[in-house]
Amino acid sequence: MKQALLMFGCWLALWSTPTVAETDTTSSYDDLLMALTEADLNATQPILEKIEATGHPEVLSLFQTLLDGNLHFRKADQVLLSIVDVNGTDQYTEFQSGTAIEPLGRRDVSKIRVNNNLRNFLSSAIGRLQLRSSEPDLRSAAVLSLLTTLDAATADDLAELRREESNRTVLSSIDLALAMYSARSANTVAAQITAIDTLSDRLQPEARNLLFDLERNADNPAVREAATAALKKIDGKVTFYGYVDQLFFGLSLGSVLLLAAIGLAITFGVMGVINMAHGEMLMLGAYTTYVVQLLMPGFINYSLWVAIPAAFIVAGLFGILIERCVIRFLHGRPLETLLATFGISLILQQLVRTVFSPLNRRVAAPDWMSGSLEINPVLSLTYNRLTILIFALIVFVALLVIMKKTALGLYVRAVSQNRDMAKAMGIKTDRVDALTFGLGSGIAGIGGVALSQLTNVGPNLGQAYIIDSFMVVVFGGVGNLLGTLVAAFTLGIANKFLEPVTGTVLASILVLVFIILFIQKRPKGLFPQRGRAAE
Amino acid sequence: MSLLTTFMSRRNSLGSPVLPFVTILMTLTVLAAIGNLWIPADSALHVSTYTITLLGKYLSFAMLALAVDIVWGYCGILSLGHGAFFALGGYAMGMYLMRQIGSRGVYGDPILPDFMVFLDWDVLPWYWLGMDQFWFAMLMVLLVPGLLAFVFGWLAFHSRVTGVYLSIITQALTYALMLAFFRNEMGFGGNNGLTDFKDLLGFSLQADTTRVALLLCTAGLLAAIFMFSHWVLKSRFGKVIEAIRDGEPRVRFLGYRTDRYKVALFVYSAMIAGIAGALYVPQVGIINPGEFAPLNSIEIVVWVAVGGRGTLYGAVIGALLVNYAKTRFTALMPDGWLFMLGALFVLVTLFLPKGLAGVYGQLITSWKRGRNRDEPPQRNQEATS
Amino acid sequence: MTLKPILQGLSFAVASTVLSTAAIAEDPIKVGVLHSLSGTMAISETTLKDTVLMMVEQQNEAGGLLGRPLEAVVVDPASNWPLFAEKARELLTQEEVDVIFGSWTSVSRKSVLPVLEELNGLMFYPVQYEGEESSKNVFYTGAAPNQQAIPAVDYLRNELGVERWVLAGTDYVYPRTTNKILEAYLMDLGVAEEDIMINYTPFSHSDWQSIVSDIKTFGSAGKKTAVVSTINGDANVPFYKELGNQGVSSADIPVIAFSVGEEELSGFDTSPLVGHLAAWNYFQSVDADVNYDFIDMWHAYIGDEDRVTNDPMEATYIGFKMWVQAVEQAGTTDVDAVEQAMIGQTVANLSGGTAVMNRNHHLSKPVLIGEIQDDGQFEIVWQTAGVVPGDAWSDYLPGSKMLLADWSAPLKCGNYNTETGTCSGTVY
Amino acid sequence: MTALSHTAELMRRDQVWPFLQPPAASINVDKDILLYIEDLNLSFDGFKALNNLNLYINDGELRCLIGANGAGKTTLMDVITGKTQCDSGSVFFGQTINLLKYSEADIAELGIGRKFQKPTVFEAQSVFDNLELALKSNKRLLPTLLARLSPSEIDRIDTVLATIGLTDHRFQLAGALSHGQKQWLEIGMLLVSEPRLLLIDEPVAGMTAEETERTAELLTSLAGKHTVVVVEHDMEFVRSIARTVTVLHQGSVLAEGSMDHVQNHPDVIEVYLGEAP
Repeated sequence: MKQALLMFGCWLALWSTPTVAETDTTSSYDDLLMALTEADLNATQPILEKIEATGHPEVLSLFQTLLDGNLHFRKADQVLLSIVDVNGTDQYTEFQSGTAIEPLGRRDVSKIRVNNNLRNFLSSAIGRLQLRSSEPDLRSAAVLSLLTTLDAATADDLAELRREESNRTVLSSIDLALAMYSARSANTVAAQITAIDTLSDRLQPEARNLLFDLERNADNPAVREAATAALKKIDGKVTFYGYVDQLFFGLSLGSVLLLAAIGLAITFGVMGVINMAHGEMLMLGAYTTYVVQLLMPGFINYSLWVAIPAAFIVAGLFGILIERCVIRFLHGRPLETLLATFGISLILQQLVRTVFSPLNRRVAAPDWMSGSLEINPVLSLTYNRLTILIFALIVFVALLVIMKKTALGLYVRAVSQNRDMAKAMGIKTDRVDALTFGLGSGIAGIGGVALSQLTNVGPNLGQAYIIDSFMVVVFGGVGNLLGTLVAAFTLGIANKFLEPVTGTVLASILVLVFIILFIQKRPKGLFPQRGRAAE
Repeated sequence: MSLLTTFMSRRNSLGSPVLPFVTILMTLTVLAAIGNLWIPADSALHVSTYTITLLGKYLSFAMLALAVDIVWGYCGILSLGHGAFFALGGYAMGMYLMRQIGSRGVYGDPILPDFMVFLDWDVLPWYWLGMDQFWFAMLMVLLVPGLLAFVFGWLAFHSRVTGVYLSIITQALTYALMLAFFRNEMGFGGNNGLTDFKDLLGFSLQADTTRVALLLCTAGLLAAIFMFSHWVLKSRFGKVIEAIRDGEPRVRFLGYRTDRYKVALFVYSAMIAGIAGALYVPQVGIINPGEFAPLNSIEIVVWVAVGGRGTLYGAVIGALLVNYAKTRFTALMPDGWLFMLGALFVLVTLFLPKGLAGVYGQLITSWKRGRNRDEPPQRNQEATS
Repeated sequence: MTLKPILQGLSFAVASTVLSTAAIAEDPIKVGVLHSLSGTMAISETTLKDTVLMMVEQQNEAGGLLGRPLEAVVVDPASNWPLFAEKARELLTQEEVDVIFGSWTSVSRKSVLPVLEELNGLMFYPVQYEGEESSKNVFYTGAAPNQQAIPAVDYLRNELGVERWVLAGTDYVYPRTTNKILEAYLMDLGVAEEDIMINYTPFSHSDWQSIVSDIKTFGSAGKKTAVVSTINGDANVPFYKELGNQGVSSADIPVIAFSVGEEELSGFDTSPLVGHLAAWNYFQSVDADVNYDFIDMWHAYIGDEDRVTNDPMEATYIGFKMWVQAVEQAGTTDVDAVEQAMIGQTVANLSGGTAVMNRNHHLSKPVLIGEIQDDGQFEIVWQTAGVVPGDAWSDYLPGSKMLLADWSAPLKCGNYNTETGTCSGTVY
Repeated sequence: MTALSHTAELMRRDQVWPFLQPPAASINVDKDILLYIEDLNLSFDGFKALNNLNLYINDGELRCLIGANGAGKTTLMDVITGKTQCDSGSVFFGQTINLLKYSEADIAELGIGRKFQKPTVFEAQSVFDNLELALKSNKRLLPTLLARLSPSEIDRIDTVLATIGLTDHRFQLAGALSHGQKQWLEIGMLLVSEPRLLLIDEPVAGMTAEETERTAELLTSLAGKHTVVVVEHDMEFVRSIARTVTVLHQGSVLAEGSMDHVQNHPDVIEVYLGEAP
């Protein structure tokens, strides 16, 4: 690492005086590239260091290609190739000349391998190359990558950079780096304590580790005391954010439960069908997402927008089919619907196994759902969880609107409360039944789209959620959408707050026992349906 | 028996299914036993040990189906958690069998089962004490499921939890137990469960004679439980139970404390399930938390539905048939048997709401109607929540 | 009267077996395939069923075995453990197969074991497992803990300088054992207790938020941290997705897995996971002609260029080849003769070396460490110089240190206690 | 059955199940009043189903309760039999037994029988079994399990079967009976249980004129030995049996007295204006 920093220094020097003889570097650069194709993993890093030192304009692109794992060479003549996967087909390009060539067999090319150490080196080298990049994020990341390894020279450089810097994030990163430097190696105790004071506002684990170190090993007791005080301050915040984190985890788990259960709240809750095939509706939704992504390979980022309506339609149609062919003959015999739908769930699982193979299918995450929203160094909310949380709420509200404000919703409620009366009023109960079941299944399909972003897309997907779904609906009170919402989030949060105390398995067991006892206390769930219809 | 027959002759115009059932069951098993032990292997009449173990398994399942039918078919309590009682009975038997291994385990520890040596346990947990005594283990086979059923039933029926709510919390019960038994800290062998059994009461479990004895024992107990259950359900107690199924509030107004009746029946059923589990384990050679899986419990209900709930022989036939179909299908078409099984469930619910026993009952009724025009048709009764 | 259908069914079953044995004239050698095709394990095991069928087909094209054709008998134990025992009995007594290739989970193997020993069957078990077992009737062609876990930890320590360890696993016997072995091993190497975090989760665990966050916290203490994952099957996808989303990159906290192979990775987008590790005895990316031949054969058989190969497939391949050689050497399919012929059998493995069947029924295999790439493949970053012989009994567990398995004459014992000089367990 | 043998029965049970012992129940009717209902209040979601209701039923009388739909008749019966909990007020059976503390089954065992508005017989069981279930007997688990019908019990059932005219249908499933026959069966179930107090909700709905007449005869004959409270809409029927009539309106008593008295009561006329009769 030290060596790398030396290089970094050199490189800064190179940057400021770009007048080195071009021919020299070019030739050695080519030699180094040749050496790269011959080196084994342990010998690669020194070569890369030399390549970085050449300051050749292609270095950044070379490192980037290497980091992405796209750099290969032709076995015959050791010419570097970049092989990039574009929409499922490999495109071969000669790296230096940039000319596209015909694809080669896998026995004719060999990959330039990188391991984690090299990857670390490459990303920090790229960081260094980007310290003066025009992107503030890259600059900030570059500074942060230097936190624990600052020496006097680089610290001076950073101080220099700070003067020219205007972006606040980058400034804050530089301040942190400088504060850590002075806390560690400032000349006076006062300067050290001032720096520690600055650090006490920071939540970066590196700063915390440094303070730990100072608390234990600093020579001066005043410094040790300052470190203890700073740590206490930081720990208080960390604990607080820990709770916030847990709350978010709980909400997120709750949103998953909600998405899994909300379709069931319609088919089971409103129609009274004990729908054991509900899980398979989730599964169909997830598989629809997979198929949609297959059909539009270049547009992964938009695929979910297509998948949501598609999943709704596919699962909904399956639901209507099931209702028309089986469930309508079982009205008023709720426990028998359990058996029939159990059979259907077996059939659907095996169908998927036959059509798509028993293996899990790969569903890609769109870019806007990967990564996380970093609120501070100890609290970051992952985008996919955040998206799913919001999505669950939107689906819930939409369903609530359908049930409360539309004619369909009115009919559904009418039929569920008094079928004969509704029939007498001229409501086509058959159609309403089919549509309701279709709606419930369709919503489950949408839930499946969300689940495809979190878990396996395979034939067993449905079974993993069916029990949880029933628990949520029953806990919330059958026939009550709001109950389902409250139940999902309650169980999610309870689970997540229990988990650190009891461990994962015990937490699930405790939640189940809690549900069992709760049902004793309130045999009709959180929000029992009133009136004779509930009997 | 005489008591039963007098009972029948007076009350049940259709005739009692008890005698034919017991006769057929015992004849078949005895024939199978003879076929296995005394007829030479090259004879066409020889019954292979494979068939014997298979029959033993089917009959244990039949007993389990009987247990579910007693609560569901007769009392309308749809338990989706009967697998839990079955598995608890099985674990009690498994613990006894584990202790019988003694120092013949792979680590040769005279007291601790292999998996405990494996996990560095020093002493036997308290709940394993006494399990080396056969009588004690058998007591536990009855008591553990019975006690769980009592506590659970007392809570649930006392608070008048009914219908789907009850079904779902029974499911929660077995699911929670499954998670618990999967934990290695529980001291029941975790996911691997209990296996590698050697002998039962000193008889090697791998000997054909032991297997046949187990089969006969299972058949005998099934017959005994069948007869006893028949007697119970035809007594006034049974009438109260059926009345609870059809109108629990009304029964309360007649002065019966229905919750106690339901608890008693539930405990009885759980104990039968426990016995079934205890018979199942030595015959298949393993007990593992997978038996607690909620899907297993649903499957039991399906057997009963296929056979016909509300008739004891229907439950038995359903269990035998579905399991036989599973055995055949998994071998005949390994890739497609789930289609067949799924379709079977759907078709039975749609077209045979009273199961196969219902078809039989209808045949009998129409035959009788042909002879006696006065007899009104048997109504299809809804026995659900 | 009421039992009539069952009677009919039984007589049908008997009749059909009689017919099927009588109808075949040339008397094939039967190969039983005991892999779940439905239920939770179907996802992993179906591939192995296809592999065995492919090997049988290939062997038949090459003229069969001992001049007789091979016939595969496939049954579905449906991920149900007692059913494994039942189906094994069916294969051995009804179908009269000469060898079984099957099982994935330890519990299914444990369930089958008594049946195999009772009926003196022969089974090849192709999956990495916790060890602590050696049966006369089973050949273990997957890795024992010393062929995966220990070299993996050595790699992390020596090459990546890892000082803090998270041992995360699914709560069942394989992770428990592996983690116990690793804990003992790390303590021996002087790792402090507070630098080891052990975590168990249930099967199919899907909500990894808290655990990943804990790992992040544990890993932010300034020392290089790595996760040794024995997380099983289904639970891996949500685990890795959560890792990717919470930004745990391989550069910060590398995760090395023992149960994640190409097939598991084919189920999701691996780009956020590039650089995380796995330890196996085979990777599809192995650069060897024999491997390319195998991949081509697989693709031709399955008719799908995108299907991957993985370690248990290689183990099945080696097991099958060895069995064929052993049968040829013994000149019969008789289990006892084949069992003795198996010991010392060598087969070219797919990574360019040679697999040897040892006297404890375990293989000698190379150990490979691979890094996950964005195409779902592994980049091999390290491998042992030679092959490592599999240990049936771990040297790091107090209960099994003194145990030894040796199935060659004169010992012929799967768990011989070197301290007391006795052979416990099943005695033959 | 006499009070003595009743007590003896209780005593015997005490020996077997001391911990399950029911509260010692002897009904004190020294003041000739069997049922005291005082200040009863009950509201469902703001709707006052019972509103400061006060009602006294004399021992051995036949009382008719009339009132429009929603007047609180059925709700009152629900409260008396323990089906519904009231918000406030008291219900005493005799002078000492506070009914509000008992469960449905206990109340039934104390001797309060009820016939529901909608006939609720056990359709899957035979007429005979229905009556057997209702028989006055020890209703604990073990006695029920071991119960054999004694000759006197069979006689009792046969007598009731004759009374309700279902002798020929004794082994028929109750579900196969006509609506009127079900009504009779339910009355029969009340009779075999020999209650002290009979609460009868709309007994003649769905009966022919002839059957109605027989019901009236039956109920009249019951009074004296038993106390009977009848809820009915059929005014002709009420007129034919009633000695005392209580009119309920919006959860409280509007008027009470003989049929003629209440028919001419100004409040009743006001409430029933335009309604028959």
